[in-house]
Amino acid sequence: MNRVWSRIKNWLIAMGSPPHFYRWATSSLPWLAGLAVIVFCAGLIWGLGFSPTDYKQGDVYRIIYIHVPSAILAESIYIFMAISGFISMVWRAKIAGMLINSAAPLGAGFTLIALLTGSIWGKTTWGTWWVWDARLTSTLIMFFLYAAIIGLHSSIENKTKGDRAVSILAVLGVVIVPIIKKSVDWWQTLHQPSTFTLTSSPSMSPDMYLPLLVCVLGFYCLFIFMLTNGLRAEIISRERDKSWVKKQFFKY
Amino acid sequence: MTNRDSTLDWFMLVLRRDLTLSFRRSATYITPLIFFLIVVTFFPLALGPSQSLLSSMAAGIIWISALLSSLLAVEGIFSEDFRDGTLDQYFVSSEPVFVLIFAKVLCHWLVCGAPIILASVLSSVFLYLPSGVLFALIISLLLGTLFMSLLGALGAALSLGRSAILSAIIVLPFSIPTLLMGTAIMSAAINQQDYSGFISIMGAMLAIGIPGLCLLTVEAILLNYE
Amino acid sequence: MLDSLQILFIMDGKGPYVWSCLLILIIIITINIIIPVVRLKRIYREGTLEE
Amino acid sequence: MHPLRKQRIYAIVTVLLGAIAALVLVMSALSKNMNLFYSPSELVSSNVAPGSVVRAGGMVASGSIQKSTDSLEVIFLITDFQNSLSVTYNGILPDLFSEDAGVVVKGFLKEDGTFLAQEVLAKHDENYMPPEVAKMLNKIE
Repeated sequence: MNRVWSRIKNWLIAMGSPPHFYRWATSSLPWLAGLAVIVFCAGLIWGLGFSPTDYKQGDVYRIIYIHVPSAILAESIYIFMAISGFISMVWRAKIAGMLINSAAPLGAGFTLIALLTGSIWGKTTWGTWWVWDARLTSTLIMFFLYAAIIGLHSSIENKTKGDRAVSILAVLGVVIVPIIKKSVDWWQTLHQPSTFTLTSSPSMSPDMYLPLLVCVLGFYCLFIFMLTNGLRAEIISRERDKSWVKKQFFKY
Repeated sequence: MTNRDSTLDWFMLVLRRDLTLSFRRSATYITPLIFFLIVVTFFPLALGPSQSLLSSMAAGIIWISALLSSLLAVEGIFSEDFRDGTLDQYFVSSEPVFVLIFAKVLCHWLVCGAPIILASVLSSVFLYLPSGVLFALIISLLLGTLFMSLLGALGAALSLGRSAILSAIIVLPFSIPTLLMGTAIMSAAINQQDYSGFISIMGAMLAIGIPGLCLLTVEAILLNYE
Repeated sequence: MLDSLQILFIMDGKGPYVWSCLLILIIIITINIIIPVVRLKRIYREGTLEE
Repeated sequence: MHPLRKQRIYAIVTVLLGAIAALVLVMSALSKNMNLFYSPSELVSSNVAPGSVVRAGGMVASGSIQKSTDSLEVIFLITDFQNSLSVTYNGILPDLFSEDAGVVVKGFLKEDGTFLAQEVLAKHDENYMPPEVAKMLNKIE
């Protein structure tokens, strides 16, 4: 047990070093991309093309295969950023700061997708593009938080300083995530309660639920690929004056 | 620094020093007041002087103006002390710095928040706010401006030496829960419903926010010493 | 074959809503993937020019 | 006491105290009814002042929709299976609006106890199933 733990620890420490991570990322990027494309496309094609239509909403409900995974991912990315922020604040790990920096635009993007697709879905089912309901409003606030984090980081010249400033914001903003998660239960609102719950069985028939699960999985795979992709650029641009970058990246 | 001095003594010392300094300079408490009154005046000019329209929007207008003016006022809270080295003294003292930072924020709230609340009573007449909800307005603004001062201090620390608009953009998204709670109190009061639940939630936000935000502010100030 | 594709595309008149969602998804994801690639390319060009 | 340790202890103690206070306050807030969203029963039993804007939600009672022939006016009953509330609305209804479907209406109570809606939104639930399954479920019921 102790042995396993120390191996994990060593692996984590090794991954925390930018050159090591860059080498790992470059070699595994094609694999990550392949996996992401397969699962993502499988889920979307299954969901959009082959799952049965809904008895009440008809085919429009298929937006769920885009909307729900993006919303789940948007919240997960924020939690992920807050955790890296905490790590970067306490242990000053360099890679944690870079992680926040490359995850923030992805989080903002997925929040935007969730908002836009939700708005389209709302237009057809509720009859309005937008309502000021607790779920929607708190998701919009989350988008602003992502924007604040991106804005603050880009305004600070010194990148290590920027990392620490941004981790403060990331940690502060994490309180918004449980509010979004719980808003549907606390305030009875227009937005329907979560389809996904860990505690009870899904209130969705299996041949619609399974493609949704695959979609969520596919979106997570895609996120891992996109994060690795972004992190490579981040590492090279921050360490471009180091000798290992000159050797590996520029090949001299 | 002797061991006899407790942290509370230091807290009072910082509070008294800051209060004296800000009373000596009248701009610190007059500027946010004037800003508040000007912003409030804009609304009847832009929306038209219709009494029913204004009275239905009065609570929101007053809340937004108070939020913006207390946020703008807190902008320079650390810049002077950072320049003349007072902040350095906080860090070399053996006292917990976040307590001293809270003293500064508290002083700021006393000096800027109080005039804004007085002015909001005045502007509630301008905007035809129903007079029965004045108590709710004052209570909600008291709690709300304190939270805004805390948030504004964090923004000021993060953007020390940078543009003021940056600190506003950082802090504004985080201030939305306060705004929502404040306006929820007001709409409950206008509809003659029980609003004590919302006040408890605002209190809870402050209970977490006072130590939490002060600690984060200390982290943010430390950034400027690297 | 063509018929079933057409049914899939139109989706009882709700097709445009669903397909515009897919379009939004693809556009935003593509932008987020391309930005780091472009960034890497630019660094590479600047880096090799310096030497 | 070592200064650094003193600072740590102060930070931990104040954060803990704050968290406990916040927890107590939130518990006391949750014990109060503080939403502006009512079911028909709550709207009947509570003393909501006529004219104050609230939101109400429930199911559209079956067979209760009366559409006016010469205008967009609709009158329908929303129910939570204990009490029901007569709602008047003048405007275009959303697609999903139908009998036995959930709706959220925003508006105010009139003096006569009926509800004048300014906005009607169709709420859909978290249940998704193919039409055949829905038909079967209906048969079982």
